[in-house]
Amino acid sequence: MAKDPPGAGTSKEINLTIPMLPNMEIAATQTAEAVARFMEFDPDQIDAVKIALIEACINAFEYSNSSEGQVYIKFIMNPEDLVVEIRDHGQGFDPEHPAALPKKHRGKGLTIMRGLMDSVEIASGPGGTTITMSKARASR
Amino acid sequence: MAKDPPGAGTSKEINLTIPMLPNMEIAATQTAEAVARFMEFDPDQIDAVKIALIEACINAFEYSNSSEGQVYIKFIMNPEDLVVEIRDHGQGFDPEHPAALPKKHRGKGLTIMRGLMDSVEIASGPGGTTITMSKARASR
Amino acid sequence: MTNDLQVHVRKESSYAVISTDGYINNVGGEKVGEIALGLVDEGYKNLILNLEKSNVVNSIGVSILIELVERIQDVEGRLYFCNLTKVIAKTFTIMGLAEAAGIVDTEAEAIVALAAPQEA
Amino acid sequence: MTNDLQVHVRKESSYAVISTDGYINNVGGEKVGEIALGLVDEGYKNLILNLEKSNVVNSIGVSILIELVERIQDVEGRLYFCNLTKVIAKTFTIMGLAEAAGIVDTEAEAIVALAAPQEA
Ligand SMILES: Nc1ncnc2c1ncn2[C@@H]1O[C@H](COP(=O)(O)OP(=O)(O)O)[C@@H](O)[C@H]1O
Ligand SMILES: Nc1ncnc2c1ncn2[C@@H]1O[C@H](COP(=O)(O)OP(=O)(O)O)[C@@H](O)[C@H]1O
Repeated sequence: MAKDPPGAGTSKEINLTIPMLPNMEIAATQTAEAVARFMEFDPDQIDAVKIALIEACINAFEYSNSSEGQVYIKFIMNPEDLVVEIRDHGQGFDPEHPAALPKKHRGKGLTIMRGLMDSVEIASGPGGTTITMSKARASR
Repeated sequence: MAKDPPGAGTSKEINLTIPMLPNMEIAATQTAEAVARFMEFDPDQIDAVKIALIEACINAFEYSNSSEGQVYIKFIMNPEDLVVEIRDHGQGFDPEHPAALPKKHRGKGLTIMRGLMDSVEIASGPGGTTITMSKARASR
Repeated sequence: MTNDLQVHVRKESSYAVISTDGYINNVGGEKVGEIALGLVDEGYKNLILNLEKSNVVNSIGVSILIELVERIQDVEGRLYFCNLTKVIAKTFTIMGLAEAAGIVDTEAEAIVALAAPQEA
Repeated sequence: MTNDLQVHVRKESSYAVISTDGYINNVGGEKVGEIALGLVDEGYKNLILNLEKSNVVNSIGVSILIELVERIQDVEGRLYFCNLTKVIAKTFTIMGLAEAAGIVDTEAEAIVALAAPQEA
Protein backbone atom coordinates (compact mmCIF):
# COMPACT_ATOMS: atom_id res chain seq x y z
CA MET A 1 0.00 0.00 0.00
CA ALA A 2 0.99 3.65 -0.08
CA LYS A 3 4.43 3.47 1.62
CA ASP A 4 4.57 7.20 2.05
CA PRO A 5 1.04 8.45 1.61
CA PRO A 6 1.04 10.53 -1.58
CA GLY A 7 0.32 14.20 -1.00
CA ALA A 8 2.40 15.26 1.99
CA GLY A 9 -0.52 17.27 3.30
CA THR A 10 -3.01 14.43 3.06
CA SER A 11 -5.84 15.64 5.24
CA LYS A 12 -7.22 13.16 7.70
CA GLU A 13 -10.79 13.82 6.77
CA ILE A 14 -13.48 11.47 5.58
CA ASN A 15 -16.55 12.95 3.91
CA LEU A 16 -19.81 11.13 3.52
CA THR A 17 -23.04 12.34 1.94
CA ILE A 18 -26.21 10.33 2.45
CA PRO A 19 -29.73 10.85 1.16
CA MET A 20 -32.50 11.40 3.72
CA LEU A 21 -33.95 7.91 3.50
CA PRO A 22 -35.08 5.78 6.43
CA ASN A 23 -32.19 3.62 7.70
CA MET A 24 -29.56 5.52 5.71
CA GLU A 25 -28.09 6.63 9.04
CA ILE A 26 -26.71 3.08 9.18
CA ALA A 27 -24.35 3.92 6.32
CA ALA A 28 -23.10 6.75 8.51
CA THR A 29 -22.60 4.53 11.56
CA GLN A 30 -20.77 1.92 9.49
CA THR A 31 -18.40 4.56 8.17
CA ALA A 32 -18.02 5.98 11.68
CA GLU A 33 -17.14 2.55 13.00
CA ALA A 34 -14.35 2.12 10.46
CA VAL A 35 -12.98 5.59 11.21
CA ALA A 36 -13.16 5.10 14.97
CA ARG A 37 -11.45 1.71 14.72
CA PHE A 38 -8.78 3.30 12.56
CA MET A 39 -8.22 5.68 15.49
CA GLU A 40 -8.16 2.71 17.88
CA PHE A 41 -11.22 3.82 19.82
CA ASP A 42 -12.53 1.18 22.22
CA PRO A 43 -15.94 -0.47 21.70
CA ASP A 44 -17.77 1.86 24.13
CA GLN A 45 -16.34 4.95 22.44
CA ILE A 46 -17.32 3.54 19.05
CA ASP A 47 -20.89 2.88 20.23
CA ALA A 48 -21.14 6.40 21.69
CA VAL A 49 -20.07 8.01 18.41
CA LYS A 50 -22.47 5.80 16.47
CA ILE A 51 -25.52 6.58 18.61
CA ALA A 52 -24.78 10.33 18.74
CA LEU A 53 -24.37 10.32 14.96
CA ILE A 54 -27.65 8.44 14.52
CA GLU A 55 -29.47 11.09 16.56
CA ALA A 56 -28.00 13.91 14.50
CA CYS A 57 -28.89 12.16 11.24
CA ILE A 58 -32.46 11.30 12.16
CA ASN A 59 -33.05 14.86 13.35
CA ALA A 60 -31.91 16.09 9.95
CA PHE A 61 -34.15 13.51 8.25
CA GLU A 62 -37.14 14.34 10.42
CA TYR A 63 -36.98 18.08 10.99
CA SER A 64 -34.74 19.83 8.47
CA ASN A 65 -37.33 19.85 5.71
CA SER A 66 -34.43 20.06 3.29
CA SER A 67 -35.53 20.21 -0.33
CA GLU A 68 -32.34 18.61 -1.66
CA GLY A 69 -32.63 15.83 0.93
CA GLN A 70 -28.95 15.28 1.69
CA VAL A 71 -26.98 15.05 4.93
CA TYR A 72 -23.27 15.93 4.78
CA ILE A 73 -21.06 14.21 7.33
CA LYS A 74 -17.41 15.00 7.91
CA PHE A 75 -15.12 12.92 10.12
CA ILE A 76 -11.92 14.72 11.13
CA MET A 77 -9.25 12.51 12.68
CA ASN A 78 -7.19 14.72 14.97
CA PRO A 79 -4.28 13.57 17.11
CA GLU A 80 -6.35 14.15 20.25
CA ASP A 81 -9.91 13.52 19.11
CA LEU A 82 -12.40 12.60 16.43
CA VAL A 83 -14.61 15.44 15.28
CA VAL A 84 -17.88 14.58 13.52
CA GLU A 85 -19.78 17.30 11.72
CA ILE A 86 -23.36 16.69 10.52
CA ARG A 87 -24.78 19.28 8.17
CA ASP A 88 -28.08 19.75 6.37
CA HIS A 89 -29.30 22.53 4.10
CA GLY A 90 -32.74 22.60 5.66
CA GLN A 91 -34.81 25.19 7.47
CA GLY A 92 -32.76 25.31 10.68
CA PHE A 93 -34.08 25.87 14.20
CA ASP A 94 -33.35 27.85 17.31
CA PRO A 95 -31.24 25.61 19.53
CA GLU A 96 -32.18 27.73 22.57
CA HIS A 97 -35.89 27.19 21.95
CA PRO A 98 -36.49 24.01 19.98
CA ALA A 99 -40.07 23.52 18.82
CA ALA A 100 -42.66 21.96 21.10
CA LEU A 101 -42.72 18.22 20.68
CA PRO A 102 -45.59 16.43 19.04
CA LYS A 103 -44.99 13.14 20.84
CA LYS A 104 -44.46 11.84 24.35
CA HIS A 105 -41.02 10.61 25.37
CA ARG A 106 -39.29 12.47 22.57
CA GLY A 107 -37.14 15.56 22.53
CA LYS A 108 -34.04 13.89 23.91
CA GLY A 109 -31.92 13.64 20.77
CA LEU A 110 -29.71 16.63 21.54
CA THR A 111 -29.41 15.54 25.19
CA ILE A 112 -28.26 12.10 24.06
CA MET A 113 -25.62 13.63 21.77
CA ARG A 114 -24.37 15.79 24.68
CA GLY A 115 -24.40 12.83 27.05
CA LEU A 116 -22.41 10.54 24.77
CA MET A 117 -19.91 12.94 23.19
CA ASP A 118 -17.31 15.19 24.82
CA SER A 119 -18.57 18.32 23.12
CA VAL A 120 -21.54 19.22 20.92
CA GLU A 121 -21.98 22.54 19.14
CA ILE A 122 -25.01 23.57 17.14
CA ALA A 123 -24.99 26.19 14.41
CA SER A 124 -28.41 26.62 12.87
CA GLY A 125 -30.13 29.23 10.77
CA PRO A 126 -32.18 29.69 7.61
CA GLY A 127 -29.38 28.05 5.57
CA GLY A 128 -29.53 24.85 7.55
CA THR A 129 -28.04 23.15 10.58
CA THR A 130 -24.52 22.02 11.43
CA ILE A 131 -23.88 19.89 14.50
CA THR A 132 -20.20 19.56 15.44
CA MET A 133 -19.39 16.90 18.00
CA SER A 134 -16.10 15.57 19.33
CA LYS A 135 -14.92 12.49 21.15
CA ALA A 136 -11.44 12.27 22.68
CA ARG A 137 -9.22 9.34 21.81
CA ALA A 138 -8.93 6.54 24.34
CA SER A 139 -6.77 7.51 27.27
CA ARG A 140 -4.49 4.59 28.01
CA MET B 1 -38.26 9.05 10.48
CA ALA B 2 -38.93 10.86 7.20
CA LYS B 3 -42.42 9.59 6.39
CA ASP B 4 -42.25 10.96 2.89
CA PRO B 5 -38.58 11.60 2.19
CA PRO B 6 -38.21 15.38 1.89
CA GLY B 7 -37.17 16.52 -1.57
CA ALA B 8 -39.27 14.57 -4.01
CA GLY B 9 -36.25 14.06 -6.22
CA THR B 10 -34.04 12.70 -3.43
CA SER B 11 -31.26 11.03 -5.34
CA LYS B 12 -30.29 7.58 -4.23
CA GLU B 13 -26.61 8.36 -4.16
CA ILE B 14 -24.12 8.04 -1.35
CA ASN B 15 -20.83 9.88 -1.69
CA LEU B 16 -17.73 9.05 0.30
CA THR B 17 -14.31 10.67 0.17
CA ILE B 18 -11.40 8.96 1.90
CA PRO B 19 -7.77 9.99 2.25
CA MET B 20 -5.12 7.71 0.74
CA LEU B 21 -4.02 6.14 4.00
CA PRO B 22 -3.29 2.45 4.56
CA ASN B 23 -6.46 0.63 5.70
CA MET B 24 -8.76 3.53 4.80
CA GLU B 25 -10.30 1.27 2.16
CA ILE B 26 -12.05 -0.37 5.14
CA ALA B 27 -14.13 2.78 5.60
CA ALA B 28 -15.22 2.29 1.99
CA THR B 29 -16.13 -1.37 2.49
CA GLN B 30 -18.09 -0.58 5.65
CA THR B 31 -20.09 2.06 3.80
CA ALA B 32 -20.53 -0.34 0.88
CA GLU B 33 -21.83 -3.00 3.23
CA ALA B 34 -24.50 -0.68 4.63
CA VAL B 35 -25.55 0.40 1.14
CA ALA B 36 -25.65 -3.15 -0.19
CA ARG B 37 -27.68 -4.33 2.81
CA PHE B 38 -30.01 -1.41 2.27
CA MET B 39 -30.51 -2.83 -1.25
CA GLU B 40 -31.04 -6.31 0.25
CA PHE B 41 -28.00 -7.81 -1.46
CA ASP B 42 -27.11 -11.27 -0.19
CA PRO B 43 -23.87 -11.95 1.72
CA ASP B 44 -21.96 -13.17 -1.37
CA GLN B 45 -22.96 -10.12 -3.38
CA ILE B 46 -21.92 -7.89 -0.50
CA ASP B 47 -18.51 -9.59 -0.25
CA ALA B 48 -18.01 -9.26 -4.00
CA VAL B 49 -18.71 -5.53 -3.95
CA LYS B 50 -16.42 -5.09 -0.95
CA ILE B 51 -13.45 -6.92 -2.46
CA ALA B 52 -13.81 -5.22 -5.86
CA LEU B 53 -13.98 -1.86 -4.10
CA ILE B 54 -10.89 -2.67 -2.03
CA GLU B 55 -8.94 -3.43 -5.23
CA ALA B 56 -10.00 -0.14 -6.83
CA CYS B 57 -9.09 1.81 -3.69
CA ILE B 58 -5.68 0.24 -3.15
CA ASN B 59 -4.82 0.78 -6.82
CA ALA B 60 -5.61 4.47 -6.36
CA PHE B 61 -3.53 4.53 -3.16
CA GLU B 62 -0.60 2.71 -4.73
CA TYR B 63 -0.43 3.95 -8.30
CA SER B 64 -2.33 7.21 -8.77
CA ASN B 65 0.43 9.40 -7.35
CA SER B 66 -2.29 11.92 -6.57
CA SER B 67 -0.97 15.05 -4.91
CA GLU B 68 -4.21 15.79 -3.08
CA GLY B 69 -4.37 12.22 -1.83
CA GLN B 70 -8.12 11.65 -1.94
CA VAL B 71 -10.29 8.90 -3.37
CA TYR B 72 -13.89 9.81 -4.31
CA ILE B 73 -16.42 7.00 -4.13
CA LYS B 74 -20.00 7.21 -5.32
CA PHE B 75 -22.62 4.54 -4.67
CA ILE B 76 -25.66 4.80 -6.91
CA MET B 77 -28.65 2.70 -5.86
CA ASN B 78 -30.61 1.93 -9.01
CA PRO B 79 -33.74 -0.19 -9.18
CA GLU B 80 -31.82 -2.88 -11.05
CA ASP B 81 -28.28 -2.55 -9.75
CA LEU B 82 -25.73 -0.89 -7.51
CA VAL B 83 -23.18 1.23 -9.35
CA VAL B 84 -19.93 2.04 -7.57
CA GLU B 85 -17.65 4.70 -9.00
CA ILE B 86 -14.09 5.10 -7.68
CA ARG B 87 -12.26 8.23 -8.78
CA ASP B 88 -8.82 9.69 -8.12
CA HIS B 89 -7.18 12.86 -9.44
CA GLY B 90 -3.85 11.16 -10.02
CA GLN B 91 -1.66 10.57 -13.05
CA GLY B 92 -3.87 8.01 -14.77
CA PHE B 93 -2.73 5.03 -16.85
CA ASP B 94 -3.43 3.29 -20.09
CA PRO B 95 -5.90 0.51 -19.29
CA GLU B 96 -4.97 -1.28 -22.54
CA HIS B 97 -1.31 -1.36 -21.56
CA PRO B 98 -0.90 -1.18 -17.80
CA ALA B 99 2.68 -0.73 -16.59
CA ALA B 100 4.95 -3.72 -16.13
CA LEU B 101 4.66 -5.11 -12.63
CA PRO B 102 7.43 -4.78 -10.10
CA LYS B 103 6.41 -7.81 -8.09
CA LYS B 104 5.53 -11.46 -8.63
CA HIS B 105 1.94 -12.58 -8.23
CA ARG B 106 0.57 -9.09 -8.68
CA GLY B 107 -1.26 -7.39 -11.51
CA LYS B 108 -4.58 -9.07 -10.88
CA GLY B 109 -6.50 -6.19 -9.30
CA LEU B 110 -8.45 -5.27 -12.43
CA THR B 111 -9.08 -8.95 -13.20
CA ILE B 112 -10.51 -9.44 -9.71
CA MET B 113 -12.83 -6.45 -10.16
CA ARG B 114 -14.02 -7.88 -13.48
CA GLY B 115 -14.44 -11.34 -11.98
CA LEU B 116 -16.52 -10.18 -9.03
CA MET B 117 -18.66 -7.43 -10.55
CA ASP B 118 -21.12 -7.57 -13.45
CA SER B 119 -19.44 -4.74 -15.34
CA VAL B 120 -16.26 -2.69 -14.92
CA GLU B 121 -15.39 0.37 -16.96
CA ILE B 122 -12.14 2.31 -16.75
CA ALA B 123 -11.73 5.93 -17.78
CA SER B 124 -8.19 7.12 -17.21
CA GLY B 125 -6.08 10.00 -18.40
CA PRO B 126 -3.83 12.79 -17.20
CA GLY B 127 -6.64 14.11 -14.95
CA GLY B 128 -6.94 10.85 -13.07
CA THR B 129 -8.78 7.57 -13.10
CA THR B 130 -12.44 6.64 -12.73
CA ILE B 131 -13.50 3.03 -12.34
CA THR B 132 -17.23 2.42 -12.72
CA MET B 133 -18.46 -0.98 -11.62
CA SER B 134 -21.94 -2.43 -11.27
CA LYS B 135 -23.54 -5.33 -9.50
CA ALA B 136 -27.10 -6.43 -10.23
CA ARG B 137 -29.56 -6.80 -7.38
CA ALA B 138 -30.28 -10.29 -6.13
CA SER B 139 -32.55 -12.15 -8.50
CA ARG B 140 -35.22 -13.90 -6.47
CA MET C 1 -29.34 -9.51 4.63
CA THR C 2 -31.12 -6.29 5.48
CA ASN C 3 -30.46 -3.94 8.34
CA ASP C 4 -33.67 -5.03 10.06
CA LEU C 5 -33.73 -6.03 13.69
CA GLN C 6 -33.82 -9.77 14.34
CA VAL C 7 -35.92 -10.86 17.32
CA HIS C 8 -35.86 -14.24 19.03
CA VAL C 9 -38.35 -15.45 21.66
CA ARG C 10 -37.82 -18.15 24.30
CA LYS C 11 -40.82 -19.18 26.36
CA GLU C 12 -40.30 -20.70 29.81
CA SER C 13 -43.02 -21.78 32.24
CA SER C 14 -43.25 -18.55 34.22
CA TYR C 15 -41.60 -16.01 31.95
CA ALA C 16 -40.50 -15.35 28.36
CA VAL C 17 -37.24 -13.93 27.03
CA ILE C 18 -37.15 -11.66 23.98
CA SER C 19 -33.64 -11.34 22.52
CA THR C 20 -32.82 -8.71 19.92
CA ASP C 21 -30.04 -8.63 17.35
CA GLY C 22 -29.38 -5.33 15.60
CA TYR C 23 -30.52 -1.75 15.46
CA ILE C 24 -33.51 -0.71 17.60
CA ASN C 25 -35.06 2.13 15.61
CA ASN C 26 -38.76 2.89 15.18
CA VAL C 27 -39.39 -0.27 13.14
CA GLY C 28 -37.28 -2.38 15.52
CA GLY C 29 -38.96 -0.88 18.58
CA GLU C 30 -42.40 -1.57 17.15
CA LYS C 31 -41.44 -5.15 16.30
CA VAL C 32 -40.30 -5.74 19.88
CA GLY C 33 -43.47 -4.04 21.19
CA GLU C 34 -45.79 -6.22 19.12
CA ILE C 35 -44.03 -9.41 20.16
CA ALA C 36 -44.03 -8.41 23.82
CA LEU C 37 -47.71 -7.47 23.85
CA GLY C 38 -48.49 -10.70 22.00
CA LEU C 39 -46.74 -12.63 24.78
CA VAL C 40 -48.71 -10.70 27.41
CA ASP C 41 -51.91 -11.66 25.57
CA GLU C 42 -50.81 -15.30 25.70
CA GLY C 43 -50.49 -14.95 29.46
CA TYR C 44 -46.76 -14.20 29.83
CA LYS C 45 -46.82 -11.29 32.24
CA ASN C 46 -43.16 -11.70 33.18
CA LEU C 47 -40.90 -10.63 30.35
CA ILE C 48 -37.17 -10.27 29.88
CA LEU C 49 -35.74 -8.17 27.07
CA ASN C 50 -32.16 -9.26 26.38
CA LEU C 51 -30.33 -6.66 24.26
CA GLU C 52 -26.96 -8.44 24.18
CA LYS C 53 -26.73 -8.34 20.40
CA SER C 54 -27.97 -4.80 19.96
CA ASN C 55 -25.40 -2.07 20.24
CA VAL C 56 -27.22 0.75 18.55
CA VAL C 57 -30.59 2.29 19.33
CA ASN C 58 -32.16 5.58 18.38
CA SER C 59 -34.33 7.84 20.49
CA ILE C 60 -37.45 6.95 18.51
CA GLY C 61 -36.88 3.25 19.22
CA VAL C 62 -36.29 3.97 22.90
CA SER C 63 -39.46 6.12 23.12
CA ILE C 64 -41.40 3.12 21.77
CA LEU C 65 -39.81 0.88 24.40
CA ILE C 66 -40.88 3.36 27.10
CA GLU C 67 -44.46 3.19 25.81
CA LEU C 68 -44.19 -0.59 25.90
CA VAL C 69 -43.08 -0.52 29.53
CA GLU C 70 -46.08 1.67 30.38
CA ARG C 71 -48.52 -0.60 28.58
CA ILE C 72 -47.13 -3.68 30.28
CA GLN C 73 -47.36 -2.00 33.67
CA ASP C 74 -50.98 -1.10 32.88
CA VAL C 75 -51.86 -4.77 32.64
CA GLU C 76 -49.81 -5.60 35.75
CA GLY C 77 -47.07 -7.25 33.75
CA ARG C 78 -43.38 -6.91 34.51
CA LEU C 79 -40.48 -6.33 32.14
CA TYR C 80 -36.76 -6.42 32.88
CA PHE C 81 -34.03 -5.31 30.49
CA CYS C 82 -30.67 -7.06 30.60
CA ASN C 83 -27.30 -7.24 28.84
CA LEU C 84 -27.25 -3.59 27.86
CA THR C 85 -24.04 -2.18 26.50
CA LYS C 86 -22.64 0.67 28.57
CA VAL C 87 -23.72 3.21 25.97
CA ILE C 88 -27.25 1.86 25.61
CA ALA C 89 -27.61 1.91 29.41
CA LYS C 90 -26.55 5.54 29.39
CA THR C 91 -29.01 6.33 26.59
CA PHE C 92 -31.82 4.64 28.55
CA THR C 93 -30.94 6.77 31.59
CA ILE C 94 -30.95 9.98 29.55
CA MET C 95 -34.32 9.11 28.07
CA GLY C 96 -35.92 8.14 31.36
CA LEU C 97 -36.39 4.47 30.50
CA ALA C 98 -34.06 3.50 33.34
CA GLU C 99 -36.53 5.01 35.83
CA ALA C 100 -39.59 3.36 34.34
CA ALA C 101 -38.29 -0.18 33.93
CA GLY C 102 -36.11 -2.65 35.76
CA ILE C 103 -32.61 -2.95 34.32
CA VAL C 104 -30.28 -5.72 35.43
CA ASP C 105 -26.97 -7.06 34.16
CA THR C 106 -27.81 -10.61 33.15
CA GLU C 107 -30.72 -12.84 32.24
CA ALA C 108 -30.12 -14.80 35.45
CA GLU C 109 -30.59 -11.63 37.51
CA ALA C 110 -33.75 -10.81 35.58
CA ILE C 111 -35.16 -14.24 36.38
CA VAL C 112 -34.42 -13.74 40.09
CA ALA C 113 -36.00 -10.28 40.01
CA LEU C 114 -39.14 -11.64 38.33
CA ALA C 115 -39.40 -14.44 40.90
CA ALA C 116 -39.49 -11.91 43.74
CA PRO C 117 -43.00 -11.04 44.96
CA GLN C 118 -44.48 -8.13 43.05
CA GLU C 119 -44.69 -4.84 44.91
CA ALA C 120 -48.19 -3.47 45.34
CA MET D 1 -10.42 -2.49 18.53
CA THR D 2 -8.38 -1.91 15.40
CA ASN D 3 -8.98 -3.27 11.95
CA ASP D 4 -6.00 -5.62 12.30
CA LEU D 5 -6.27 -9.29 11.46
CA GLN D 6 -6.59 -11.59 14.45
CA VAL D 7 -4.80 -14.93 14.13
CA HIS D 8 -5.31 -18.02 16.30
CA VAL D 9 -3.13 -21.15 16.27
CA ARG D 10 -4.08 -24.66 17.38
CA LYS D 11 -1.33 -27.26 17.49
CA GLU D 12 -2.20 -30.94 17.15
CA SER D 13 0.22 -33.86 17.13
CA SER D 14 0.68 -34.11 13.37
CA TYR D 15 -0.58 -30.77 12.10
CA ALA D 16 -1.38 -27.21 13.14
CA VAL D 17 -4.39 -25.05 12.31
CA ILE D 18 -4.08 -21.30 11.76
CA SER D 19 -7.44 -19.50 11.95
CA THR D 20 -7.82 -15.92 10.83
CA ASP D 21 -10.41 -13.33 11.80
CA GLY D 22 -10.63 -10.19 9.69
CA TYR D 23 -9.13 -8.52 6.66
CA ILE D 24 -6.20 -10.22 4.92
CA ASN D 25 -4.24 -7.32 3.45
CA ASN D 26 -0.45 -6.96 3.21
CA VAL D 27 -0.04 -6.70 6.99
CA GLY D 28 -2.48 -9.55 7.61
CA GLY D 29 -0.85 -11.72 4.93
CA GLU D 30 2.59 -11.14 6.43
CA LYS D 31 1.32 -11.95 9.91
CA VAL D 32 -0.09 -15.27 8.67
CA GLY D 33 3.14 -15.94 6.76
CA GLU D 34 5.35 -15.38 9.80
CA ILE D 35 3.22 -17.59 12.00
CA ALA D 36 3.07 -20.34 9.38
CA LEU D 37 6.84 -20.30 8.77
CA GLY D 38 7.41 -20.26 12.53
CA LEU D 39 5.30 -23.42 12.81
CA VAL D 40 7.28 -25.04 10.00
CA ASP D 41 10.49 -24.19 11.90
CA GLU D 42 9.01 -25.88 14.98
CA GLY D 43 8.49 -28.99 12.89
CA TYR D 44 4.87 -28.60 11.81
CA LYS D 45 5.06 -29.38 8.13
CA ASN D 46 1.33 -30.01 7.82
CA LEU D 47 -0.63 -26.81 8.07
CA ILE D 48 -4.29 -25.84 7.75
CA LEU D 49 -5.31 -22.25 7.15
CA ASN D 50 -8.93 -21.78 8.21
CA LEU D 51 -10.34 -18.53 6.83
CA GLU D 52 -13.86 -18.96 8.24
CA LYS D 53 -13.87 -15.55 9.92
CA SER D 54 -12.26 -13.64 7.08
CA ASN D 55 -14.56 -12.37 4.38
CA VAL D 56 -12.36 -9.75 2.80
CA VAL D 57 -8.90 -10.06 1.28
CA ASN D 58 -6.94 -7.86 -1.05
CA SER D 59 -4.69 -8.89 -3.92
CA ILE D 60 -1.55 -7.88 -2.02
CA GLY D 61 -2.53 -10.15 0.87
CA VAL D 62 -3.28 -13.00 -1.52
CA SER D 63 0.06 -12.52 -3.32
CA ILE D 64 1.77 -12.92 0.05
CA LEU D 65 -0.20 -16.12 0.68
CA ILE D 66 0.96 -17.45 -2.70
CA GLU D 67 4.57 -16.75 -1.72
CA LEU D 68 3.91 -18.55 1.55
CA VAL D 69 2.59 -21.60 -0.29
CA GLU D 70 5.75 -21.63 -2.43
CA ARG D 71 8.07 -21.36 0.56
CA ILE D 72 6.27 -24.14 2.38
CA GLN D 73 6.45 -26.37 -0.69
CA ASP D 74 10.20 -25.61 -0.89
CA VAL D 75 10.71 -27.21 2.50
CA GLU D 76 8.40 -30.12 1.65
CA GLY D 77 5.64 -28.84 3.88
CA ARG D 78 1.96 -28.98 3.00
CA LEU D 79 -0.72 -26.33 3.42
CA TYR D 80 -4.47 -26.64 2.95
CA PHE D 81 -6.92 -23.76 2.93
CA CYS D 82 -10.43 -24.32 4.22
CA ASN D 83 -13.69 -22.52 5.00
CA LEU D 84 -13.32 -19.97 2.23
CA THR D 85 -16.29 -17.77 1.44
CA LYS D 86 -17.51 -18.14 -2.12
CA VAL D 87 -16.03 -14.77 -3.07
CA ILE D 88 -12.62 -15.44 -1.50
CA ALA D 89 -12.51 -18.81 -3.31
CA LYS D 90 -13.19 -16.98 -6.57
CA THR D 91 -10.51 -14.41 -5.79
CA PHE D 92 -8.00 -17.21 -5.06
CA THR D 93 -8.84 -18.79 -8.40
CA ILE D 94 -8.38 -15.53 -10.28
CA MET D 95 -5.02 -14.94 -8.60
CA GLY D 96 -3.75 -18.48 -9.20
CA LEU D 97 -3.61 -19.46 -5.55
CA ALA D 98 -6.20 -22.18 -6.16
CA GLU D 99 -3.73 -23.92 -8.52
CA ALA D 100 -0.78 -23.68 -6.18
CA ALA D 101 -2.39 -24.84 -2.96
CA GLY D 102 -4.92 -27.37 -1.76
CA ILE D 103 -8.32 -25.89 -1.05
CA VAL D 104 -10.98 -27.92 0.72
CA ASP D 105 -14.32 -27.09 2.29
CA THR D 106 -13.80 -27.94 5.95
CA GLU D 107 -11.07 -28.46 8.53
CA ALA D 108 -12.06 -32.13 8.70
CA GLU D 109 -11.41 -32.52 4.97
CA ALA D 110 -8.06 -30.77 5.33
CA ILE D 111 -7.05 -33.22 8.08
CA VAL D 112 -7.97 -36.16 5.84
CA ALA D 113 -6.04 -34.64 2.92
CA LEU D 114 -2.95 -34.10 5.09
CA ALA D 115 -3.13 -37.69 6.37
CA ALA D 116 -2.95 -39.03 2.81
CA PRO D 117 0.53 -40.04 1.67
CA GLN D 118 2.43 -37.15 0.11
CA GLU D 119 2.85 -37.28 -3.64
CA ALA D 120 6.46 -37.41 -4.83
N1 LIG E 1 -31.41 19.29 11.81
C1 LIG E 1 -32.49 19.94 12.33
N2 LIG E 1 -33.21 20.77 11.54
C2 LIG E 1 -34.31 21.42 12.03
N3 LIG E 1 -34.74 21.30 13.31
C3 LIG E 1 -34.05 20.49 14.15
C4 LIG E 1 -32.90 19.77 13.70
N4 LIG E 1 -32.43 19.08 14.75
C5 LIG E 1 -33.23 19.33 15.79
N5 LIG E 1 -34.22 20.19 15.45
C6 LIG E 1 -35.30 20.74 16.32
O1 LIG E 1 -34.90 20.56 17.67
C7 LIG E 1 -35.90 19.84 18.39
C8 LIG E 1 -35.26 19.00 19.48
O2 LIG E 1 -34.44 17.97 18.93
P1 LIG E 1 -34.03 16.73 19.80
O3 LIG E 1 -33.49 17.18 21.11
O4 LIG E 1 -33.12 15.90 19.02
O5 LIG E 1 -35.40 15.96 20.07
P2 LIG E 1 -36.13 14.85 19.19
O6 LIG E 1 -35.32 14.56 18.00
O7 LIG E 1 -36.22 13.67 20.09
O8 LIG E 1 -37.46 15.46 18.87
C9 LIG E 1 -36.64 19.05 17.34
O9 LIG E 1 -37.94 18.73 17.77
C10 LIG E 1 -36.62 20.02 16.16
O10 LIG E 1 -37.63 20.99 16.29
N1 LIG F 1 -5.87 4.35 -10.06
C1 LIG F 1 -4.77 4.11 -10.81
N2 LIG F 1 -3.91 5.11 -11.13
C2 LIG F 1 -2.82 4.86 -11.88
N3 LIG F 1 -2.48 3.64 -12.34
C3 LIG F 1 -3.28 2.60 -12.08
C4 LIG F 1 -4.47 2.78 -11.30
N4 LIG F 1 -5.08 1.57 -11.20
C5 LIG F 1 -4.31 0.69 -11.87
N5 LIG F 1 -3.22 1.29 -12.40
C6 LIG F 1 -2.18 0.64 -13.23
O1 LIG F 1 -2.67 -0.57 -13.75
C7 LIG F 1 -1.81 -1.65 -13.38
C8 LIG F 1 -2.59 -2.91 -13.21
O2 LIG F 1 -3.45 -2.81 -12.10
P1 LIG F 1 -4.04 -4.13 -11.43
O3 LIG F 1 -4.62 -5.01 -12.47
O4 LIG F 1 -4.98 -3.71 -10.38
O5 LIG F 1 -2.79 -4.86 -10.80
P2 LIG F 1 -2.10 -4.70 -9.36
O6 LIG F 1 -2.85 -3.66 -8.60
O7 LIG F 1 -2.18 -6.03 -8.72
O8 LIG F 1 -0.70 -4.26 -9.68
C9 LIG F 1 -1.07 -1.17 -12.16
O9 LIG F 1 0.16 -1.82 -12.00
C10 LIG F 1 -0.92 0.31 -12.46
O10 LIG F 1 0.18 0.56 -13.29
